[in-house]
Amino acid sequence: MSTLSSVLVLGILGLIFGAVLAYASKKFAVEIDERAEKILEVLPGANCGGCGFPGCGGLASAIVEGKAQVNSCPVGGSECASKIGEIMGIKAEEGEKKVAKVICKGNCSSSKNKYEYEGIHDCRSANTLNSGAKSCKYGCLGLGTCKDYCKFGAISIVDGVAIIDDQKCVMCGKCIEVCPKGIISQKPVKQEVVVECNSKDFGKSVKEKCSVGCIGCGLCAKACKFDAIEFENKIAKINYDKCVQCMECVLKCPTKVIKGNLENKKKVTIDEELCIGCTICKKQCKFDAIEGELKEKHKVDESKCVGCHLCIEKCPKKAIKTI
Amino acid sequence: MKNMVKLGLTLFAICAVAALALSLTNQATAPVIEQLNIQANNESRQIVLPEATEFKKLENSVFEGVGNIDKGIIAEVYEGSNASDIVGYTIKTLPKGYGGEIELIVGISKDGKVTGLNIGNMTETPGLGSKAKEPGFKDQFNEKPAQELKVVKGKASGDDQIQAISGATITSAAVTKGVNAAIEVFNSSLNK
Amino acid sequence: MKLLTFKGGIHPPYRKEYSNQKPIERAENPKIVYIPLQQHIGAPSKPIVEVGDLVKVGQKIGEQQGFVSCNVHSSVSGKVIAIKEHEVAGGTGTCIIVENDFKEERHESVKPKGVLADLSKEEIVGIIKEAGIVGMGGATFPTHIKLSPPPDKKIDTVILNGAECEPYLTADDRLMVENPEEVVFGLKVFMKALNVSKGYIGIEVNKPEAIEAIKKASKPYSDIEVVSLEIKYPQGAEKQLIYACTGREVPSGGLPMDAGAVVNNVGTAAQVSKTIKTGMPLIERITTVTGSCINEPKNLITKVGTIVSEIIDQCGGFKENKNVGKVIMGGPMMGIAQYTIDIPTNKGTSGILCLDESESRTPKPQNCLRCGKCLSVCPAFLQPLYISAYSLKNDFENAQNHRALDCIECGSCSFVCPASRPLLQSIRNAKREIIANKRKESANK
Amino acid sequence: MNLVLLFLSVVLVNNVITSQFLGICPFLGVSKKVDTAVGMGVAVTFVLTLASLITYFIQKLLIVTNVAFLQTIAFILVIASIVQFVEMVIQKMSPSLYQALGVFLPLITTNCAVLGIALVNVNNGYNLVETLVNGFGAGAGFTLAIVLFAGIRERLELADIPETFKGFPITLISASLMSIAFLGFAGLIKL
Amino acid sequence: MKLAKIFKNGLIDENPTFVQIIGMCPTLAVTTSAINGLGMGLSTTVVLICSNIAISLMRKIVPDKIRIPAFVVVIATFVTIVGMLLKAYVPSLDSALGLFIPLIVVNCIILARAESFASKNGPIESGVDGLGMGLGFSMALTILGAIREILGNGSLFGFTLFGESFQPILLFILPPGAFLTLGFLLAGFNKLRSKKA
Amino acid sequence: MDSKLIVSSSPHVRSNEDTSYIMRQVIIALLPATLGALYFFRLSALNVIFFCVIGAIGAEFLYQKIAKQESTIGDFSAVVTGLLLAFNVPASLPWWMCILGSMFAIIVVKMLFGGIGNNFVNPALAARAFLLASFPVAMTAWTKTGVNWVSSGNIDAYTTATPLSFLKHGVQGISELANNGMSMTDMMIGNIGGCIGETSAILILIGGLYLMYKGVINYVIPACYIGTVFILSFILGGFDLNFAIYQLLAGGLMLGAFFMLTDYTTSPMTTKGQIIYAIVAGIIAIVIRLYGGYPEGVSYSILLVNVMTPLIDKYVKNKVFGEVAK
Ligand SMILES: Cc1cc2nc3c(=O)[nH]c(=O)nc-3n(C[C@H](O)[C@H](O)[C@H](O)COP(=O)(O)O)c2cc1C
Ligand SMILES: Cc1cc2nc3c(=O)[nH]c(=O)nc-3n(C[C@H](O)[C@H](O)[C@H](O)COP(=O)(O)O)c2cc1C
Ligand SMILES: Cc1cc2nc3c(=O)[nH]c(=O)nc-3n(C[C@H](O)[C@H](O)[C@H](O)COP(=O)(O)O)c2cc1C
Ligand SMILES: Cc1cc2nc3c(=O)[nH]c(=O)nc-3n(C[C@H](O)[C@H](O)[C@H](O)CO)c2cc1C
Ligand code: SF4
Ligand code: SF4
Ligand code: SF4
Ligand code: SF4
Ligand code: FES
Repeated sequence: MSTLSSVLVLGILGLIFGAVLAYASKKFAVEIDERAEKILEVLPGANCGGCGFPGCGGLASAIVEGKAQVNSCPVGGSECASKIGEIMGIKAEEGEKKVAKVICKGNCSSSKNKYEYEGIHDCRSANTLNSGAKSCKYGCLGLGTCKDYCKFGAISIVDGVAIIDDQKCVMCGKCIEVCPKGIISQKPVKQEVVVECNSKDFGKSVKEKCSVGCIGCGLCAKACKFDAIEFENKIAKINYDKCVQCMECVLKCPTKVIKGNLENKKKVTIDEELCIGCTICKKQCKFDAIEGELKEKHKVDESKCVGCHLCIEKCPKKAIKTI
Repeated sequence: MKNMVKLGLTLFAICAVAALALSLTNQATAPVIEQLNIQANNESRQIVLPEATEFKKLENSVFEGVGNIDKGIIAEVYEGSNASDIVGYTIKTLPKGYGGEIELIVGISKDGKVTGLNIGNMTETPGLGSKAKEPGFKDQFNEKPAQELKVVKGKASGDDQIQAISGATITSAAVTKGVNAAIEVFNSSLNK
Repeated sequence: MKLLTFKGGIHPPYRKEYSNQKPIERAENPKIVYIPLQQHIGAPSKPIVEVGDLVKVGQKIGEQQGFVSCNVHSSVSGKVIAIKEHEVAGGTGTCIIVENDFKEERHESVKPKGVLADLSKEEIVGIIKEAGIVGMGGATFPTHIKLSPPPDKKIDTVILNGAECEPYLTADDRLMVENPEEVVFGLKVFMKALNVSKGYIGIEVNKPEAIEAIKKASKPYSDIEVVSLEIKYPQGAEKQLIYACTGREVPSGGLPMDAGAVVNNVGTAAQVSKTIKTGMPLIERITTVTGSCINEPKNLITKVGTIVSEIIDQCGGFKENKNVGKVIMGGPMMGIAQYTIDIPTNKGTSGILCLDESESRTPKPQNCLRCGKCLSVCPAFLQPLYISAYSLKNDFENAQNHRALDCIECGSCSFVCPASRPLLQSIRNAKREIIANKRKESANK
Repeated sequence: MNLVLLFLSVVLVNNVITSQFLGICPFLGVSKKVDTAVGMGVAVTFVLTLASLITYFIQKLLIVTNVAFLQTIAFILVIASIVQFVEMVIQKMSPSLYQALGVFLPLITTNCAVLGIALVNVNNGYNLVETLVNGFGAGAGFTLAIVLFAGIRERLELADIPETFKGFPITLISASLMSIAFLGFAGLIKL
Repeated sequence: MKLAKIFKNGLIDENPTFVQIIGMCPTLAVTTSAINGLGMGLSTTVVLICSNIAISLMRKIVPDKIRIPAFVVVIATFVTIVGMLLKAYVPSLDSALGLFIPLIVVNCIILARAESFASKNGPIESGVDGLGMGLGFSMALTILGAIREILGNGSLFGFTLFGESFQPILLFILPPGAFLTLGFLLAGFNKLRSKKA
Repeated sequence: MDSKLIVSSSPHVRSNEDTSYIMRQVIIALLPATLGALYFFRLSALNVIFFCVIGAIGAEFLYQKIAKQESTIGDFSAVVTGLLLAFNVPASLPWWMCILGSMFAIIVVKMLFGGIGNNFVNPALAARAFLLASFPVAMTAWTKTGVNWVSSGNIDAYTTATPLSFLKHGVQGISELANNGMSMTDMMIGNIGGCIGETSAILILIGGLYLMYKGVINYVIPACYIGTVFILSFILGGFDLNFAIYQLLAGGLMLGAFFMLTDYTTSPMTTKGQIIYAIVAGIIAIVIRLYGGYPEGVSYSILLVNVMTPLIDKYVKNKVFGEVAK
């Protein structure tokens, strides 16, 4: 008896509510952003509120509206986050990855302070006081406003200058926006050779203020065989599209303001076994360091090779190696 | 429309299966639970009135409107007998303690002595009010004559005194009040 | 008489005794002057002389560009030897550098402008504009703009600000004691220019001589009232002064003219008076040179463009036994600390304050106690601790919600905070960012 | 039983959060901002009252048909459906109300407070009016607790909390201190 | 292999209490002693396993619109069964856990697992997931219960640990103690994880 | 001029009243009551005060050592907390409970939230509530005044009741008070049972007035709190003036009003907010006293309004200068 009535009671309740919900879902259907629905599907649906939003639906629409990160759900974990990321169309970076770069290397020892600053650790604030304590008014103040804004922990302050970790930077651009000195710019990750100075002063006054500043002497531009260096506002500027990172400029710069790891500047040799004498490399080399005629094995003149490695990339047979 | 019926039926089916499963379990467990309850109740009565072997529930009229006790404090009264001899009564009272009602069963023998006290469900503070359940406090009531008892802090000296649990005067007073209510019922309507 | 004042405020140590009994002296005529092209709020002026030109005293050498801007005049006669960047108060800026030939030749434009009664409103404003007069209370806002309110604003009150609530400074005090007639005349000029019938001169009661002198000088005029003010910083802030004198509150985000008032510094008034009477534009001002490091504190008339170190030398230089920690242009509450004394004075240099090292250091900030002292002293009735806390977290939106923009930057909160919180500095940061964001937003629209 | 006392008791003394431990998940989750907390509180109060009302009748039905053991399942089914239904209705009828309240509704289905209070009503044998008062009071108590707590958490935003304690640990410790304060109401009303 | 990972996921990596921080009500309410925590944890585990399997089996049949009510019904069924069994065979635990037995229905963990795992995976995985999560939950509850019992009552699993003179810190078995202990446990967990990272 | 000049944002001068100055004032203000406590409770008071203060300082010191932070014990706020905690416990409290309580106050309530100024409830009171909930027996064993020179193991022999346990019964409690030999003068000067520092209304008042004179606290909070309690107990006590006065003198009301409700960190910022805060606290205090589970409601009333403070601060703001009334 009780079995029957229990089946009946609960069954009828189920029937009623099933029907009512079906009816309601039609009658009261509301358009929502398709992506929100999709995200909602991916979310665990526990409606636990752990994310701080009112339920999974709340989080889904917050993500669509850009008010929440894709990884906001503590329950779903990283898997869930990556799926949401897909829905939101945060695709893998297109083209070459770029990162932010601080173009100043005037640290505590190379660029002295003109006064002793007392106050809050905020470059923007310090900048309003006679453009900050650093004697060069174009240089990094090193109080780390950029660091405070970087959500990815990519920035650290070393010896009074901000340094950005290429690996961690996702090029969100926040630091560029907040630096009062405007000395953070973009560069391709692979680009190692960078002029690390922002001073628009004349060479003489740069020299007075900083031992590692760009004094506008032009030696680098002369050294560059690829026309990649131009002068703008009295500082050397490398055109990253043209630069092949041969680091000739790095060698020439009298104040060593151009960054580049000279250890990578290794000369090359050609593996005779592999060389087919196609002359491609010879045509590439701007320094006349490769000798040889068509169909003959080519040779590198070590004294002329500067280690730009342009030929390595171009050789169809991969016959060129660094020493 | 079709959708509605379909959804309704699906939910119906699920519910039906669920209900079936439940009622089956219920049929299996209900008697056990019932048995357990009866046994537990009987046992607790037995504890407070050890001489009795059988218990009979008395009408509510035996305690309703009796003496000057708070309304609702008495829950039920059983008469305990040993082979047709009435040996005493167990009275369930619900005084209000620190955290809410305290369930008490008081046994009083025919000759007007408290024979035992059993404390059932209560929500007194663990480690404090809950010490009422411990023999140190509870057993003070045994063998007390059926007359109004008083709670005192520090050593109990008189026959009608109960020593409070230190730090839980409210609980102690509540329990004593429950016992007093039972005594009142006993004196004014049972012991005639 | 009950002293008028505002609500809130602080009592910093005044230290006026260093210089308030020192009569005004004229500083030595400088050999070279560095005249900055920007000595005012607004756009810098444009040089209208060239290197090698000979200029005379009072000759216009920089012309105003844009609406909020101001003319600049030479303070000496001599040759322009360079026009280039030089350190100035607050950074670097273009200066016209003139070598003094000590001939003191006056430029032909410098001549009396006539009798006040004959001058029309427009003429007065024109004269002031031509003479490059800016507010000499410190903010250096071009005075002619203040005197030309838009027609829909009814101005009925002019207030002269003789509060000089900044500690140390005594320039206005001395001016009022020694030249009260000029001040009162200047007020009459303002009243005429704005066509108002009520003028106040507000003076803190720690300057009894000044009150006495001004009262005497203004006796003939029934439409001028001398108001004795309680000694409290920032009594001289214009919104607070207007409240003290008239009981009106300048609406939040509004200007004094929204309360029907215009406030000018007494120094500005004296300068206007001098310009009308002699035609001399603003080329010199009274500067208080003071502080624990100065051998002989003085009130000096300094020519615009004089190098600060020379002025300090004329005051006996720094005391030998003191280690100079800070050199401040202005007073200790609002003034701006400089990193060098190789900078020229300008139209707003009301004081040069030299503090020794121990006075210069501010204690290390500790946690805010939430003691509420900053709230109770804030003359704008803000909650500085919250604005500052949000600002330090770079949450400028919340800083704005706590009405950062209503801060008048008086620094009372920072002064009083027992935990030495960097309140004002962070609030300034918030204000700047909020305004920048607003600009960005309106640009995007 | 005095209804006012019942109400005060469930709001202050036996507060769902600080003493009964019902509805802790949303209490911890949705208390970052006062505004959201208020929304959540009002929504919970609404659902609690509604659910108390409906489950009262469901319970009667179960008793009549002699299937009291279906209590839990019937209650939760009804609550889940009703909440979902109300949500849909609000979303359609009043988008602004939905923004303010409706978005919280799905969260409430799986909130212990609703089922818990419905069960408490039945266990304590409350009559219809008492059921309503208890349901509404529990909601009010929830609102009180979550709003106060949100205020505290907003304040914590400005505090520099040690790294290890940031997030949930300090939230829980704050909740602990708050419930220590609520101990003050203990024993205030004895029902 | 995969099953082991699912299991470990529930037990440690995404431990419902320490990482996901859900199912807080029973976590805080019943952990006044280790045995209560363990009992609650195991009851929940049973329900979790059963409902995960059941839901996984019917995941293809149930239409979306009534998914939640349907899941809830399934869960409630198992909860009620567990409740009845406890009442019949372990009455002492039943009275200690009280109201919180039926409340397993609304324990967020169960619905969360139903929605995010069982409704997308096969019955075996779902069962293992239920087991992992359930044991993770039980572990957390037992630890919490043990700490509170030791500090607040001077005992563990009912055995008195210290001598007569020990004064337990009662607060730990009161509501504030629940929050406090969990707060410190989570902080400890944070510390461990940050050390590992 | 060889060294570099200092540049900072204005203002360039600071008042010399720093945190430690303020805390020292509070300690000075607590001195009369401390001496009173030593007189009334002799060595046991010394014992408790010593361990609470040492416990508080030590906890702060150790925490900061472990967390590798700069030490802030120089600001004396830990001393204030320790002293106030000592004032809030019975003289017979064992030493280790004193230490445990002050550790709870400093570490859990204060340091975990970021140290001074960041806690949202009063550390000393939270610790008292913690102790009361944890060790209710020890925390409600009131020693008679002036009897035991040495803290004795047998507490029972010396325990007494506090005036509040009589006043709990309403107006008729007054006669019971008299029967137990507690006159109004006794209560005024502190010759009664109770927590160490709360017994003497007069000595607390002296300290409170000193703080007001020094500008450390202002009158708003104490006046509203005491006023509310007075008026409510007058009304609820059936318009009995004596009863209302007893309520003011009894328990920790004065201590709470002047020293604990006024704690900067946990009270609202604006005057309007402070008025609301103090009145609500007064209501809660008297409700707990007359109807609650405890004889004393002051500490919980303060804790409860502490919890409300963030909301008060959020919604009760000053009208900004020049703001147009809406
Ligand atoms: C957290 C807490 C729980 C308490 N629990 C109880 C309790 O369960 N029973 C009780 O009688 N007193 C309890 N008390 C203590 C009472 O509030 C009261 O202080 C005690 O009954 C002593 O009263 P007395 O001063 O008249 O001796 C508790 C106190 C606290 C702080
Ligand atoms: C905090 C503060 C304090 C001020 N103190 C004075 C003062 O003491 N004397 C003064 O003339 N101006 C003072 N000012 C400037 C006045 O607000 C106002 O700008 C000036 O009186 C306008 O006159 P002016 O344009 O002629 O300088 C102060 C401003 C602020 C913000
Ligand atoms: C953009 C701008 C416009 C102003 N316009 C007027 C004006 O029309 N009338 C006026 O009396 N003051 C005007 N002022 C001046 C201010 O009211 C104030 O006197 C000046 O900023 C200096 O104030 P302070 O010395 O108190 O800082 C203006 C200021 C600014 C920045
Ligand atoms: C007027 C005043 C009252 C204080 N009251 C207390 C108090 O009641 N309890 C406490 O722990 N600290 C008190 N302190 C000390 C200090 O403010 C307290 O430790 C902070 O709450 C720590 O953040 C007080 C300080 C002042 C200035
Ligand atoms: S890069 Fe810019 S923001 Fe970063 S530290 Fe340097 S000056 Fe500051
Ligand atoms: S703020 Fe953004 S762009 Fe700048 S370093 Fe960090 S990640 Fe890169
Ligand atoms: S004065 Fe300083 S310590 Fe006091 S509230 Fe303001 S910021 Fe905080
Ligand atoms: S907030 Fe601004 S206006 Fe208020 S006291 Fe501070 S500096 Fe002055
Ligand atoms: S378990 Fe999540 S709300 Fe109760």
